Amino acid sequence: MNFDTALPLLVVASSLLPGLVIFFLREDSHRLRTLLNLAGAGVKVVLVGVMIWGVFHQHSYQTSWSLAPGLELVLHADTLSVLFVSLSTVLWLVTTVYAIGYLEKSPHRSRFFGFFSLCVSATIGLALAGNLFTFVIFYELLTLATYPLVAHRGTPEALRGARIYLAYTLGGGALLLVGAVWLQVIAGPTAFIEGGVLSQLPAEYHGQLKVIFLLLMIGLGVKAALVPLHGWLPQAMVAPAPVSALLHAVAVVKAGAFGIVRVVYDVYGVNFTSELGLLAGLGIAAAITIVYGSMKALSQDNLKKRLAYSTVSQVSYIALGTAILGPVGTIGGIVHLVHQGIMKITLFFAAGNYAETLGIHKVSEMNGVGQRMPATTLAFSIAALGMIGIPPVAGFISKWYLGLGAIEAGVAGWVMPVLIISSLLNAAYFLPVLYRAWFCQPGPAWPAEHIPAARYETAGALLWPPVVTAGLALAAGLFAAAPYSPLEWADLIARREYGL
Amino acid sequence: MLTAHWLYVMTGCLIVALGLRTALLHTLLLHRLIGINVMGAGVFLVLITVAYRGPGLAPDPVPHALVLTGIVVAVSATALALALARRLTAEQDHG
Amino acid sequence: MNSAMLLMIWLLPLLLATLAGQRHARWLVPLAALLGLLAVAVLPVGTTVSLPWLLLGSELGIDETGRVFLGFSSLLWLLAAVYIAGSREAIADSGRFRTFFLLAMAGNFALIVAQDMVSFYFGFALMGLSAYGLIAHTSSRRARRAARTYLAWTIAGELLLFTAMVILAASGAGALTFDALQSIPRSPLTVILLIVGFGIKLALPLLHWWLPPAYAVTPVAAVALFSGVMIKAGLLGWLRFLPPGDATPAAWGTVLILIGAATVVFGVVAGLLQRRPRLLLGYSSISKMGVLTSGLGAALAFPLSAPGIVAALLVYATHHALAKTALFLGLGLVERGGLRLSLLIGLGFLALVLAGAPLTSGALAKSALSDSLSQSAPVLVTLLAASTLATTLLMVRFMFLLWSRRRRGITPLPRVPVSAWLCLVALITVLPFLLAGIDRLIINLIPVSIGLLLGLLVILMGVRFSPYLSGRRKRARTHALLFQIRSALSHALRTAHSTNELWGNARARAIAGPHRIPSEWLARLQRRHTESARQPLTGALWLGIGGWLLYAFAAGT
Amino acid sequence: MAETLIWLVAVPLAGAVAALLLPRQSTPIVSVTAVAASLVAGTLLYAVSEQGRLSYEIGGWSAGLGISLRADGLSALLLMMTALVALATSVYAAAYFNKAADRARFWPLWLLLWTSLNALLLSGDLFNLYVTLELLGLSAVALASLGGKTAAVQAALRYLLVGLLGSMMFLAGVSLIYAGYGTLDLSTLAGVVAAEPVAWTALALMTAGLLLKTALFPLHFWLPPAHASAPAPVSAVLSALVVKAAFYLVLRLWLDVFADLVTPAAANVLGILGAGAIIWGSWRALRTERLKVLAAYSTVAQLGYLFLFFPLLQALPPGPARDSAVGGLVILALTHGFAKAGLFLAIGIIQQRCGHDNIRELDGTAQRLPATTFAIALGGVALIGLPPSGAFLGKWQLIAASFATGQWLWILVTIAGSLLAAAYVFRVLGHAFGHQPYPQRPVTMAREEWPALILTAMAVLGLGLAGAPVWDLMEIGA
Repeated sequence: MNFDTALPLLVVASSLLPGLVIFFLREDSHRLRTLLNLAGAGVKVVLVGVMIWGVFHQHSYQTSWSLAPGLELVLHADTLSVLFVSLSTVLWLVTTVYAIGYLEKSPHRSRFFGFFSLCVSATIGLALAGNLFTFVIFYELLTLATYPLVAHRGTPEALRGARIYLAYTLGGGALLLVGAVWLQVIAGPTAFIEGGVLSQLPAEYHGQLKVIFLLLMIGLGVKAALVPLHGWLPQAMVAPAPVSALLHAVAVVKAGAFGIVRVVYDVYGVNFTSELGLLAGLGIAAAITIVYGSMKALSQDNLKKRLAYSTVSQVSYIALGTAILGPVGTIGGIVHLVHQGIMKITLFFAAGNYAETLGIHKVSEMNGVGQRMPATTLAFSIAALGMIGIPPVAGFISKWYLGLGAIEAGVAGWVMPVLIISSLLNAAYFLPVLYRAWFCQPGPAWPAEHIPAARYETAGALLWPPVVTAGLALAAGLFAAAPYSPLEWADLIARREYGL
Repeated sequence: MLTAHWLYVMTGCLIVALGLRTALLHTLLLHRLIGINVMGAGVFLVLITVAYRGPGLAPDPVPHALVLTGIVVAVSATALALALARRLTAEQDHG
Repeated sequence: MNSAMLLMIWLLPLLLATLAGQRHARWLVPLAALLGLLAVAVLPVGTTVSLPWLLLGSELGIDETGRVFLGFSSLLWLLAAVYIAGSREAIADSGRFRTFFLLAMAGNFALIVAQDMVSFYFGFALMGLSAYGLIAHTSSRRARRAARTYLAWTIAGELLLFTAMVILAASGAGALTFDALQSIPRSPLTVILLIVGFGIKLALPLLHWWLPPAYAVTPVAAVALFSGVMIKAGLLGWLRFLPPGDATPAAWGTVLILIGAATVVFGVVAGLLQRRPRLLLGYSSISKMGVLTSGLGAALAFPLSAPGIVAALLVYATHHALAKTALFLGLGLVERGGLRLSLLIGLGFLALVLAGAPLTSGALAKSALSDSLSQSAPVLVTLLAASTLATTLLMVRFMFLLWSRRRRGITPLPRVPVSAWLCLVALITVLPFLLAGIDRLIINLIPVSIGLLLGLLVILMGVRFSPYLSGRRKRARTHALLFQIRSALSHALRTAHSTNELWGNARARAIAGPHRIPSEWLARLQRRHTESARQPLTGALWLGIGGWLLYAFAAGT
Repeated sequence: MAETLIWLVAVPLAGAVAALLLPRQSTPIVSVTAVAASLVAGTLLYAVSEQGRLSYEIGGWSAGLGISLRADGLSALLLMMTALVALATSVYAAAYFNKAADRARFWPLWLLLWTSLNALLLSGDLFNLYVTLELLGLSAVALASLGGKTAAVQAALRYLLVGLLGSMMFLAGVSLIYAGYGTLDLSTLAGVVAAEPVAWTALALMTAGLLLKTALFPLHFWLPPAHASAPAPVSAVLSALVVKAAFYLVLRLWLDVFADLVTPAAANVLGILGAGAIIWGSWRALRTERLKVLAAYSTVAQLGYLFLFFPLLQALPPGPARDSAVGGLVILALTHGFAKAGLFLAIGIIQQRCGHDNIRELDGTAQRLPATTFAIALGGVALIGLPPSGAFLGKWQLIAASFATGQWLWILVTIAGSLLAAAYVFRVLGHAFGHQPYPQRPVTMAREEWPALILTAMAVLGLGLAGAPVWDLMEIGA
């Protein structure tokens, strides 16, 4: 077992092992726990760095392990997986810091951080999954690892949210499982191969393949929060802010979107998918979700709920990009996988800071918060503008490529309007927040000021993560054309997918 | 000859059926226990019949061994059942 | 070196914006504009730098157009910044205002030096959105509403522009630089999107609803920049995206000419009906933008004479930028310290300049433009003359409003703003003589003098006959209808923009009972009405005479 | 190597006798015995995987009157599971029964049970199977009655009667076989049985008896009370091993000995009963108020999955697909064995800690016992069949086989059952959150919590991630 075969495993283990150890730590040994968390995250960053370099230079890293005849657990690093892995890794590091700051006093930290690490390990494994079977395994693991995080607070609402989350995701997981098994019965072990493998199947299978595709899409759509499978997402926002960040930006929702990309590109093959006439359906579902999510977001006064619905809308850009045939649209969808993550995690960090520092949970309570917490609010503003698609923040790049791809694919007729409308709606539900934060006069007192304004506006561990991620969002847009930027990487992926 | 052979077998089966009926339909513990034992008896009868190889020939030892073992098992099981029943009644008398 | 400078022109304000929050950072702001001015002096035309790693691969550079724009923009930003910094007002000490001011400046410079679509869009958006901060600054109820209106329009414009850019890029096989796109044919849809998108920035009629409320509430120095500098971004956008030549079908030139003509008329009409000097100046800007629009239209319609026309347009734009900014800054001084004689004289002079009186930059601008148009589109020369007359009328009306609405008593003025203003006035005075000989400056005598005569005539009539006509009290019913329509329209738009607010507290309303919604709306409608429907009978009088004369004039030539 | 077979029976038996004679030293005796027996089982597994089937004639007597032991992949696997579960449970029980008297009463029966289990899994002819089945039943009943309460005794008694009834029917079947074919040796029998009335009736009788013992729906009525009222270690073994033993016999008879007789209709009957068991058992588990009853009903449901395989295996032609399916069946059984044992142990801890096992009142308890709760969670994962548990692999094979044979119904049942399982598992886990006071260290009662954790972890991680050998072993013998 040399380095090349070990690396994917190591990348997963670098968060898994600390997690397992953390479970058995004494509750009060919080220095050791922090050390483990950060060490794991740091090591992972290094390993992923190596992986990026290797994959960029056509290096192949693969770990495989047989679980049963015909059922191989394969961890494989290709361009797409590396993109997702690096996103999760970086954001996990930031989120860990944030979580440490956020849950300083609260009980059950060992449990929390244990599952926190498991959650990320599952995400990484899912990203590195080399075949559908492995993907399903980690997909379900992710559900399991996230449930305790959502339920962490233990309040009735939290438990309710967690139950709903579980009902949706397990249901989806079951359908995904059925679809995956069926596919394997028809086509044998389905490894993820750029360009897909199913187009060779004889035509009499096409009917079944369509049904399977539907099953898979529903199964993945639940996590990707495609309407009408999105019901769990707004409920799950009762979770602590770091968890919401994880759910919305790093792990769960992303896993769904990533799965959709995987299935379309590396199982069915995008051309074959459109031959089967399945792309259009996906595109329409995505379009509906985009508009619907934004509409719902408009009417939310609860900040996190507003953000949750905005996630519903934003994540479907990825599906939309997938549904646009042609490399440019692909770039748009895949790069948004990263961009949405960075921007949305910033928003949730900021929301968490408001709640944790001043007890602000509603948009209507945010008057003048920009004067009290300038840095946080600045980060929030950058991310929000990015969501709207204002250059030079990352969101603009995604929308640009989606639009360009739509025109190339000749579907601009309905894609451009969707982009325009959703951008308008994004502006309509984000800008009032910014106005309140910057221009309104603060009320006599904040709802509940937990952390007094000292050297920083709030605890350092809470302040830096959003600032950093906002910087990343800015950089991702500003230096989009620079080498190793998400855009360049997405471009590489697209070229390999389409064999250009 | 053969008829007698089958007669025994049939009788055995009949007894089994009777025992089964008692075991299933009666509610009283003792009845059911007896029923089961009767079933056992029927089965043993069949086995012994099977052991018969014809006039003048020594019977097949295997079924006999089976029957003996079976009887032992049945007896011990019955004993355990009765013991439990006694304990139960004792407790019910207490409470 | 040069490339570094091209970057720093807009990076410097951006970087300083991060420091602007500090106390006592007020003098940073003028500093930020200096580099732009320097660049105009030292950077040779044609300097370009391509930054493949920036955005989607950026290209910055300075061409003739850019240089002119950069020239007057940086100068005016500088003066306005000094004006603010020196005025001991709240805004000078507000870090937030300084930040947005610098951001807008950065955006403006960036869009000028941008040689590719995305960078231009970046600057355009940055400027547009930061301007929001300047409008909303006082965060009074009216400021808030005005800012929201402005923002809604701006974002709509940017989205249209975005769509146009995407289409362009797609048809240009992903090319982004203006050079590469020079010869890509523009589809009708693209052209429409561009016209409307930039038309919003230029406040063409029906796209202008954001302008009056914004001008009414924004600190005057910022308004000066809106009306003098930022509004020109629309023109630059057209010049960049709709280059004269075979790329844009000539038919669109005609369309633009017509739009421009309509804009001129609209600007004058609406301007004459204003009762507040600020708004009057604002509408006059609109009418001037009409002139520029028609000019550009001519350039598109007659590609052969395009270069000359464009050059003339640049002169005209510069003239208007300087004059209009100066007017606003002067107006600001009046608002601040009352109407003293010196200001009256200065503003009168500036009014004449804007009207295009002989020996002023106005005359120069007009002559340049009409010369360039004389062969290709003589009809526009007529329009130009008409606009001169109309502007004269507007300016007389402006002076009259200043006079009639003056406050009793005079308060001392801070020195710095005054000197900044004087510098500008001086510059405007000498500029034409630097640029051209006397002979080219002796024109427009007739229209301007006619305008002046008429203006004085009406003033006399007004004062003579009844105090009611003087525009102090009483509003005329004759135009109530027109303004009710307008107010209804604008109200509709505003409600459209504030939908999310409505939805936001939909729950509260549901609790409070549905009956509250209509009542609220009625209240809003009422407010709008009373606010925007103040216009004096005198205005109507002006309008009648002016229209009649315009007709006569046009028929005469 | 073949001697290991006899040791596997002899060691626990000797231990049982010793523990009976020297009640004082019973605990150390048992610990030695348990370790030894486990080692032997390990050796056997290794031997089988190395050398294939093993068989041993006790005292050199040939089949017939003699007793012959044999082991193939399947029995070796089940023996290994028995050993591990029994070992862990012994450690647990030593702490669970805190009175020496209880322990002295418990150990001999316990080792006897273990002995009879091993013997049953090793014996290769029908009559020995009958005897061992009886022994197993009797020792199980005796253990179940140790609960002491009236309810426990009643349940035990009913259990006993049912068991007797079942074994009588089995015996009847056996006698018919002997009447028909004159042999009881399974391998010989497999050669001679033909599809004729004697064989059918015999198979029917034996199967009926076994289904009664393995509590297949709707013959499960006796199981929940018996398993729920027994002491925790006992319920663990009852649910994990004893019912499995009966199922093992069904498997042997249907897949090996009488394979040719089995008709699709017959297989479907088992399948439908299994489906019923899944739905009904899960539903009852969802509705019940008590943790132990929940676990017992989930046993009913989990056995249902095993029976779903019969129609599939019947329809699948011999070949890799069928082999994978068989492996799936076995790994499902093994996973359930480990998981359910661990689950019952964990429940036992909770019951001891707070004196009840009402699901509603679990709040706080769960916080006080993190490790136990975690064990329950792991067990739950295995019951639902989520990855990476072995059950996941099993269900994958189950669904795959259903697709391959076009028997869609079983897919629906499987999915529905899994979702129901998720519902009742997380209904319990939901109580683990909330902010009641929590201990500093996660593991508070090491000797009871570790066995539970290890067993459930075995089910989830061991079998899930290292389950591939199961398929290889199933190639051996069978």
